[in-house]
Amino acid sequence: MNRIDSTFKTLKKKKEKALVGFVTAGDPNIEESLRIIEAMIDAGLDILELGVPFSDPTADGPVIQRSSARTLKQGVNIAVVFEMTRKLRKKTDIPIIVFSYYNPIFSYGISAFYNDALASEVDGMLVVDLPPEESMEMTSCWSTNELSLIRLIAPTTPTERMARIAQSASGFLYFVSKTGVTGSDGLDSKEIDDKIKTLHSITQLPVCVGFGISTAADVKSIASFADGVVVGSAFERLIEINLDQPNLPTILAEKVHRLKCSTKTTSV
Amino acid sequence: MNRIDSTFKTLKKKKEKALVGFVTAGDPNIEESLRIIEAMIDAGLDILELGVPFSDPTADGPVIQRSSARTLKQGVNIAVVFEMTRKLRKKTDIPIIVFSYYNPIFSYGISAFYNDALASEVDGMLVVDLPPEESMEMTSCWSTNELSLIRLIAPTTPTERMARIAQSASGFLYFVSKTGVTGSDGLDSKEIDDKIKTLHSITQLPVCVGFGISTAADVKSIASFADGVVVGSAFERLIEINLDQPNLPTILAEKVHRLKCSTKTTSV
Amino acid sequence: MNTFTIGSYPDSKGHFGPYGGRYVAETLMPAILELEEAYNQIGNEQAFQSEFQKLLRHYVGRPTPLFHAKRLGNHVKGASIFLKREDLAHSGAHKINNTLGQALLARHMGKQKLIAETGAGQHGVATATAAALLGMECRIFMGLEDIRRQAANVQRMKLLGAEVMPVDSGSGTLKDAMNEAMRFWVGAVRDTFYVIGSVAGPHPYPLMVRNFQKIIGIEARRQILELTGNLPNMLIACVGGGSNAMGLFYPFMEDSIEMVGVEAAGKGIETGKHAATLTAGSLGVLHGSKSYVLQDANGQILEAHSISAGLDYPGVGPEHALLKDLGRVHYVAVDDNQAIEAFHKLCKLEGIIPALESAHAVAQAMIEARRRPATDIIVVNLSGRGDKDLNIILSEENKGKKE
Amino acid sequence: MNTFTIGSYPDSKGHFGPYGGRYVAETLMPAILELEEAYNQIGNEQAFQSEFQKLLRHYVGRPTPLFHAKRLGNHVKGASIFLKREDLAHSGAHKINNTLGQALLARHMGKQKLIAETGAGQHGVATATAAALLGMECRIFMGLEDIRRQAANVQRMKLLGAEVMPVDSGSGTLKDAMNEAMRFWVGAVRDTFYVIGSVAGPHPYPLMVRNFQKIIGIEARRQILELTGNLPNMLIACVGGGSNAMGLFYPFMEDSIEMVGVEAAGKGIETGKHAATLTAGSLGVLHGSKSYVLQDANGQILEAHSISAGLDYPGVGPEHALLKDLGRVHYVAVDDNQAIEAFHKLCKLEGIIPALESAHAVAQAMIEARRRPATDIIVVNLSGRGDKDLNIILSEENKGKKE
Ligand SMILES: Cc1ncc(COP(=O)(O)O)c(C=O)c1O
Ligand SMILES: Cc1ncc(COP(=O)(O)O)c(C=O)c1O
Repeated sequence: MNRIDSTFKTLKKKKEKALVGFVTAGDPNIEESLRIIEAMIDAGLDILELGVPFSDPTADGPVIQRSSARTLKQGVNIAVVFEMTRKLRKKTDIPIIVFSYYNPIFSYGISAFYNDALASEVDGMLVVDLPPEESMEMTSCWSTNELSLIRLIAPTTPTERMARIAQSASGFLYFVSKTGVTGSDGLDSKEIDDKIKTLHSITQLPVCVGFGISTAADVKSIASFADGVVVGSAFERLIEINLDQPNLPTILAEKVHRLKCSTKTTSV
Repeated sequence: MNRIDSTFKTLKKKKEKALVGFVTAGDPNIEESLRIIEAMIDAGLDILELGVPFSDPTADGPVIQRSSARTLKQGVNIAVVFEMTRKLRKKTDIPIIVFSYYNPIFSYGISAFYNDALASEVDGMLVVDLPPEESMEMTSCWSTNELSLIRLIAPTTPTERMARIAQSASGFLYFVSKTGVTGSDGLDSKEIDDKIKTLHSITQLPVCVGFGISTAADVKSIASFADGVVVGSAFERLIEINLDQPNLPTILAEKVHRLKCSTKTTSV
Repeated sequence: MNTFTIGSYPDSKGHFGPYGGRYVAETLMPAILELEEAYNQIGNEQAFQSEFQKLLRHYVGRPTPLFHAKRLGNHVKGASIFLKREDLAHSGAHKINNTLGQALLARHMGKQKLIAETGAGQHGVATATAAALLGMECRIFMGLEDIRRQAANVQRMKLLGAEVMPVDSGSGTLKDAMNEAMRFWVGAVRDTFYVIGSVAGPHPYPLMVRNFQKIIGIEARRQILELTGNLPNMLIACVGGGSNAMGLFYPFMEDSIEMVGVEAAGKGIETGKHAATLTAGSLGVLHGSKSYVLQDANGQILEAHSISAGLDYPGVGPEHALLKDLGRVHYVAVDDNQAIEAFHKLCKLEGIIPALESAHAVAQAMIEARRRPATDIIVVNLSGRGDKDLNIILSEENKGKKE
Repeated sequence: MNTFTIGSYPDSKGHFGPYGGRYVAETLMPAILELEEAYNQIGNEQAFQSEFQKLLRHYVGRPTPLFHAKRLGNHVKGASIFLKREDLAHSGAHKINNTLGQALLARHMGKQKLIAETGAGQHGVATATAAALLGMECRIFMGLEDIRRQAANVQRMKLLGAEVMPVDSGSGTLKDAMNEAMRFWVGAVRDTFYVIGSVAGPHPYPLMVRNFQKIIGIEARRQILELTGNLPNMLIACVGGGSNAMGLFYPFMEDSIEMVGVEAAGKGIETGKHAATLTAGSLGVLHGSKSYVLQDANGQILEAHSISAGLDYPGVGPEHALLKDLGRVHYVAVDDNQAIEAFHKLCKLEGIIPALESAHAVAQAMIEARRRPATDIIVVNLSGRGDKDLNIILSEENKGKKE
């Protein structure tokens, strides 16, 4: 069983929901980024989503746009990200999902990417602008199912389409909490709850909810019905406003700790 | 016999050509203008051409444009010009020709203008933008031939048209020395001579030449074949550059004197 | 309503009843007579007409559309408004119809040099355009104040290869530019053709320019019949010198329909700061013809005032003077504010940015349409596009903000 | 020369061979699928087509003329050059053909809000125009740098009632504006229609925009046959995203004639400061479709460089990528200086001030015409007018003077 599946199984036993944390790889620089990620994992992060920066992040809000720009200046690219995951793998066993736009992957070369991802012990992929209609090109060389392809479901996705997407997904489903880019605010948990119910009726896959989740209260409310919550911009915002702080890892770890506590549904 | 005809007759006897002097009425102000004109007459001017200022003097060069603008500011209009001629008449018997664009005359009222011109002892009219084709409207109320209508002949006027124009003219013919506005320079006396010969073959009227005549040498050369020379911008330029001089009348008189000398063809 | 028998005016000397004629210095008379002869002869030749019509079609983009401005009509809850889209003509206004005609004629007469006066620069651009197309030399006279206000059009003329001659006499606006063009012409008349920009100037210009512009009305008449099966109830056009208005009106002259010419009331007729020559002027002679002019008690020409540089002229074509006297055309005046409002309305309701000149016609159209049933048809001449007026609108907005 | 069977591309998923497709976030997928369905259904209905064609005729001023630029042809002593005069289309470029089509479709789909990206502002103005005409709400995304460079078009959009949304991310140019428009759309997709300005973006945009623009080629084909009795030997159009080129080329696809797409070589391909995506780019995915893009070794999109804001884009429509591979269209690049020279030539020789984008096509036409006999015919798409570029030309002149 791969790391993602076993993580969800374990959490289920512990009556906890998954805290999925997104950071842009190499922000603010590669060493510090590794330290931050390790601290986050130590603080209880369940799944790591590691963002490959892209010059034109059309699905992202200003916070992640800026973190992408910062890391591009640091020379971060897919090779660097794989190097980071190899380093992280020496210290942790949590699932690592690489998040990217399609063009950097396409440019890297599709089979090279697949082989190097496996070699770097990456567990899953999320390609934000690669809908199922176009993903065959990428996955056709995926000779095993060691790499999960995390699929997005949007609030605008019709039920029938949800089902089709779920069929080709693995690992978990990522439900986008709202129409908008990453980091937008305003959550409607009632509406999300309804969608998650629909999704649970359609698929066995765990369903995580992301986009615009930033506070412990958000996490708590989502965790009450979803299998996991994804937090991204909130972490990146913390990095951004504390760029010059020596204790960035601690700051992020504290945040993870607080959010993680809210995923323990037994405490509701 | 009117003053214009007798002037030319007298000059002919004296073997002189007419010096016709143009000034804008009321330049630089009405009193000084009268003094200037009187001094010019005393210095030998044969015929006075008195300009009514117009807001849009399309046939005039910059010098007379500026003198028009100056006198308009002084409130000079046709009534003022007639007042001036009445005053001048008390002191001189030389022919006075009022020069105007048509609109001020038209605005004054055509018969009023005719009556007042006669009453003010004006001898002739020159309306620069009123060709023979349109002048019936103005002259139809001219019940006597006391007022001469001075006609222009241009270098572009074909011979046949010259003849037609000459037929409806009186006083003298005004031959425009060149295509261009008043005050342009560059005279071609050979060409002018030819035209004057043609005109003399067509009409009994004296022929004066104007436009761009400013020096004694110009006058001398033109006077050798024409019946008179018209000097305008040269006088106005003198007024303009000496606006603040107390002895403006003297300055103008000296110029008149010099030019008048050159009209005495016997001296050639 | 009077109808009017076309073809009877002007007479052979260029008189439209008591108006028109030729009031120019003798130096120009031969040139004007030569022009008249050439125009009467060449202008009616099949070869000339077919060359002219070809350029109108393939170069200018004629026929320009007649567009039913439904949202504007709905907005005033009144008559149907159709816009004759001269704004789509090459170089941005109706002016090009005339300049191509005159430039072609000049070439046929063997004159290779063109001069023209311009205010807003629209006629200057159109003349420079014709000159470039026909490979002729071109000089445009323009007041210093207008050069300042209309920088984009100055640049366009220069790009088209014309020499822009700054005129600093008078107030540095259109009237002064025309004065200076006439002065230059007097000196260069032998090889130079003066392209006058409206139905003004000495005969044969008012006749000739009207005839070059009447394509507007010929097309509009055919188009409205095609689109609606009916003739319009009313025609509306702005009147500066009056060429776009004559162009639209003339082919409808014998139809029993109302016509409205819209002058610029500037800051208001009562303020004296306007350009409403027919509405508030009097009989006079300016720039070669007799017509209404703005003048003082001594026959001195007054400066005109309008936010629209193309209407900012103290004279008007003699044919309009006659049409006013005959009651055939009704002349009204629309002020700066009304024009600006109509400008914005047309932008927002129809997606068309009109020239400020044309906005005067649109303003009047809104007034007229409001009074009439939806079954009535009003055809408005949208004489030009507003790109040239963007700076003026901007500075009006800034003024508005400051106040 | 390959000929090409039209109708076979794109496939049902929007693939032009290996290019095209739909690479967008899931939030947008349903909207794009809905759009495809609506376009396939409504777009082919008689009622929609007749409404669209009516607007093209009576509002846009179509057909635009096909003008024989004789002096330009004579100047290079070569082939006959005909210009397809999209510069005369309402709002100043071919862009309006497409925005009216999309805005009409949006209205049929019940969406009352339009958004669009713009670089030079031409597509923004065209979208704002369509929105005003149809009474729709409109937001235009535009980079801060472009807002600064293209002040007049910003003002035009505002006058037309659109809200201009300044984009300060990235280099503040077209690519960033498109990024931001997509971001906004993700958030507003339920009631908002994204009007993409070229044959780029996810399926069905490349197909739909080409179909809205193909009127250019349909007219040109009929016109050149009317005028000369022959088909042209060659078609030339500039290629930014590629919509004016596709519009011209498509209806000639099965004719055995040469086609040339002209990209912007900016300061020169070798300097890296260019926008020659097909000439010097590589396969990639940008803004929703797979095509050639300018990118670095890591798949990061590079900034494009061209004096012409409308060509200043690091992507290109997927159909062009296919046509390049097939050898059906030949793609070349023309640099800033060549474009400026062609701009001036067209001004001075034909009295037409072209858009700088179009000047690239004219530059190539001069090169091609020079090599060919006078009996050959070249049709050039004059995609827009140059009024928007006057400031750029001016500052180039000033630079020239300083150097
Ligand atoms: C667009 C436009 N409309 C109207 C006019 C006024 O001229 P006319 O009354 O001769 O049509 C002008 C003059 O520049 C103009 O540019
Ligand atoms: C006049 C003009 N031509 C060409 C273009 C380039 O776009 P496309 O390649 O889609 O025609 C633009 C884009 O703004 C434009 O404004």
